[in-house]
Amino acid sequence: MPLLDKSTDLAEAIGRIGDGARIMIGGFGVPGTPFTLIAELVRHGPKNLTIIKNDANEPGMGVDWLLGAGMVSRLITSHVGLNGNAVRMMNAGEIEVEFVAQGILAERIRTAGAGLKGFVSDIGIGTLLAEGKQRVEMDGATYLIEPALEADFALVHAARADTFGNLAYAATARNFNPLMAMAANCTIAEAEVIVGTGGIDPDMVHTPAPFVDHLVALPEKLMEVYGVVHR
Amino acid sequence: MPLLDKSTDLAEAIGRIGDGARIMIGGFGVPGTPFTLIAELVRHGPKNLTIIKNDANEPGMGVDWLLGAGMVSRLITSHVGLNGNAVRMMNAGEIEVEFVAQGILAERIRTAGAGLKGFVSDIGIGTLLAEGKQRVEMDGATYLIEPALEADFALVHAARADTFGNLAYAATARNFNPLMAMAANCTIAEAEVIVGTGGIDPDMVHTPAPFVDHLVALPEKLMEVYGVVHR
Amino acid sequence: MSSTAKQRMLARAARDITPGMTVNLGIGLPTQVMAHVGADCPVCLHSENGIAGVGGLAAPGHEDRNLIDAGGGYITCAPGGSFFDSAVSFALVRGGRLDLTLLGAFEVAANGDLANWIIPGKSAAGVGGAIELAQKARRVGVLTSHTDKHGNPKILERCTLPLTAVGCVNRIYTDMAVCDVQPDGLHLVELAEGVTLAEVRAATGAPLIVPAGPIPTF
Amino acid sequence: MSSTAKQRMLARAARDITPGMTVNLGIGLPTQVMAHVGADCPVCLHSENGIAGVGGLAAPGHEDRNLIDAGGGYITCAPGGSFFDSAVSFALVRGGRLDLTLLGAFEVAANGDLANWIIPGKSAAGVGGAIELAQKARRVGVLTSHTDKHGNPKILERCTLPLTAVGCVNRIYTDMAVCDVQPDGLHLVELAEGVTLAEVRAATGAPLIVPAGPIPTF
Repeated sequence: MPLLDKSTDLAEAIGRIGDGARIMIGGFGVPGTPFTLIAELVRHGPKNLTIIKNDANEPGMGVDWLLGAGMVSRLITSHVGLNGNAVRMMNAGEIEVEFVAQGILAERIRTAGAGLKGFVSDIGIGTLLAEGKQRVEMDGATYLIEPALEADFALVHAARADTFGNLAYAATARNFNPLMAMAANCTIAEAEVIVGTGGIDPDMVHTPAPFVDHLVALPEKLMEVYGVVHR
Repeated sequence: MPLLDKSTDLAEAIGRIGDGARIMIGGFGVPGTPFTLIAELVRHGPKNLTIIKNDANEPGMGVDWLLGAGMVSRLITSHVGLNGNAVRMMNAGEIEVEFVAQGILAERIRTAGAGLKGFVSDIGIGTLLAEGKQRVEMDGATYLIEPALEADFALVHAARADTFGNLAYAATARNFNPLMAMAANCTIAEAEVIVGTGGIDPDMVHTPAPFVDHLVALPEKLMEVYGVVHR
Repeated sequence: MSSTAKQRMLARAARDITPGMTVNLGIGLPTQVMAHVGADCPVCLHSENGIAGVGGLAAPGHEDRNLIDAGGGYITCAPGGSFFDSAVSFALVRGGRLDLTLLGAFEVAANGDLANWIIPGKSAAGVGGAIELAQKARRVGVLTSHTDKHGNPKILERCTLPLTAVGCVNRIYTDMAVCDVQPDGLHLVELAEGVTLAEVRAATGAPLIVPAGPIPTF
Repeated sequence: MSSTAKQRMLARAARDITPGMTVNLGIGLPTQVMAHVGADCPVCLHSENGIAGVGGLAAPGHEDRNLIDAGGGYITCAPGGSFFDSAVSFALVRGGRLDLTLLGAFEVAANGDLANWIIPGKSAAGVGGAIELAQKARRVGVLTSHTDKHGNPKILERCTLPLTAVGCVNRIYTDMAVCDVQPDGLHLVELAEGVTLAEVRAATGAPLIVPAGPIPTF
């Protein structure tokens, strides 16, 4: 039985993202950040976006392009310490920022991907980060309820894909990508290499294709921003 | 920096399991069931065990050996339909059986492995399986709280391991194994092939070694029970 | 159910499996639907023990001891298939990535309730993955003989057996008819060739809403 | 803190990293501890962005664009290392598989409370993974200068800043001393060479419980 070819054009894939969309973006620092999809999103230009990403990249990179274009109204993230622009916009009230502990952010995304409503955890109890959260008693102790974090779109970066949309990531570029691919209503993946079905060992697929909707091939020569950052 | 060699002897690995232990056992049907570890557990002979496994295997196989030896007092499982012995013992009150929907069983195990207390789900609402479960309101609707399912030991079967305990599974023999490996206090893995560190591509590890405590090599010629079942 | 009626039912259900779908077929009758899907139709077959992209049944003598479906049958993996653990497998189901599941039934009700896992008093061997498939697939079809072996209706106003899931069923395929669950009740959509409306009404334990014009056949 | 005192502190912390441990080293001082662990000591270094088995820093010119640690430094993967997603990475932390983490501190208290992520009034850039490391590692060590740059104690009876985690710290390594958090208070365990008990007492903002006999030095 053949499987669907999900390859598509960059502009067509990103063109379906409208104003007010909630968008998850993979990556932890540079590795795994889908810079090409983000650049096209800037070109396309929807406004009032909610961006869910581990970090805000660094100035002049990735999420910073969206911030600079005034497209972001809300950022849900674990930290923005490497991007002074994000800190400045947050302090100036130009964007609203929700900080979530990194592993809780990952787990809230995964929870949405798993079709669950939330999870119960003791992380942050006794600290500021527990304030305002719903509580529940289990086995005589108090825990926090962390709600699933859903999105309209996930933009992810893969090292390798097959045409059906099976994805494999390289090294620490995996990070939030597989979780976000599961969590969004529509997952758009960019891949450095796209092979035919059968070109990826089924035991070595990191994101199974049913989680992926659209697949965009990257040019052989990647944008410079994907490279090693020299500080 | 070198990494610990976790290879050990079968009897030594299983010998640490005592009476009353809660034991997770990987496998869905035959694939992924650690028959060699189970056989040694029967030889070792602890009593009053709680077994957590997707199914009860079939008569004359795996979990059925433990049932036959009178070692099991409680079974937490998604179904036992292929093992008439388990059904008979359940109906006769010789073992207590807790049925959990298959995906909820997987998720409760994973939740323990993720160091969380529980998760919130709508699965089973309006059915018998919701009865007696703790409830919680979120966003104006009622959900069930499913508690994490922990264990003292996990017995898992891998196709391939390195000496540090990184595991890779074959095809549908993966099933509950990686979840259980994360969820137990002590994880004992049997592997068909054990290679030196560096022998498994770090992108292709299914269970990272920090989750594995002890590693047992299987003989080149596996017991017949691992083979294709001819019905 | 005659062999012809059964094949007709299987073929009819197969026509609702459309290109690009990810589909889970329950054990028994539903599994047999696959043989009726066109060989060139791109469909991803999921089995809840951890595969997307089932190729088909393994040829005798060519079984892989590590590769089964949730029913325990030896299968193959199609090019483009993938393996994953049980948590990911049910994440796919609950997370809305399963477009369609076809399931068997003890009873199915006009309100979409499904009972297919336990008959109290007889042995209960556990629910397996049925609850999540029934409750969370984007579309749920039931494949069943229209009546049980005693000739009693399996389609009822309300189920009498413990439910697998509430209001989950979209469409029912039987040897006599295709029916859709709608907010206003059970709609007769198609009749099996050679079966009359009166026969279906007599064999159904719930009122049927019938189309105004001629009823299509399958 | 003199370079000698700093190296002595790093070496002392490294001696508590024992064979077989899985360890996460926070950004800054803690990362530098690794250089003091014996090259033949089997230790698995975890970084929360998704690697267990960090080999070391990548040689200049040999960086892999896809391989960094959580601090953004280019690293290598040791033979036997593995990569995984962020959910698995924190499962490892919260699930009890992280034997030790060494973290920096703004303030640390005699009751084990740790404050290392936010100074109100200054910018708050987010907590990253610190909360889960501090709360869930089986053992938490803090590496810090004994006093801040103004000479004020960083070890206090109670933290004044918002906490990262409550009662999480087991041991504190400074340029002057090693202290353990115990139910009855803060125990002085060792003195840095050339540092007197009186000096440590003066530089510490909490009462110190001192061993009866001679105090070991490091």
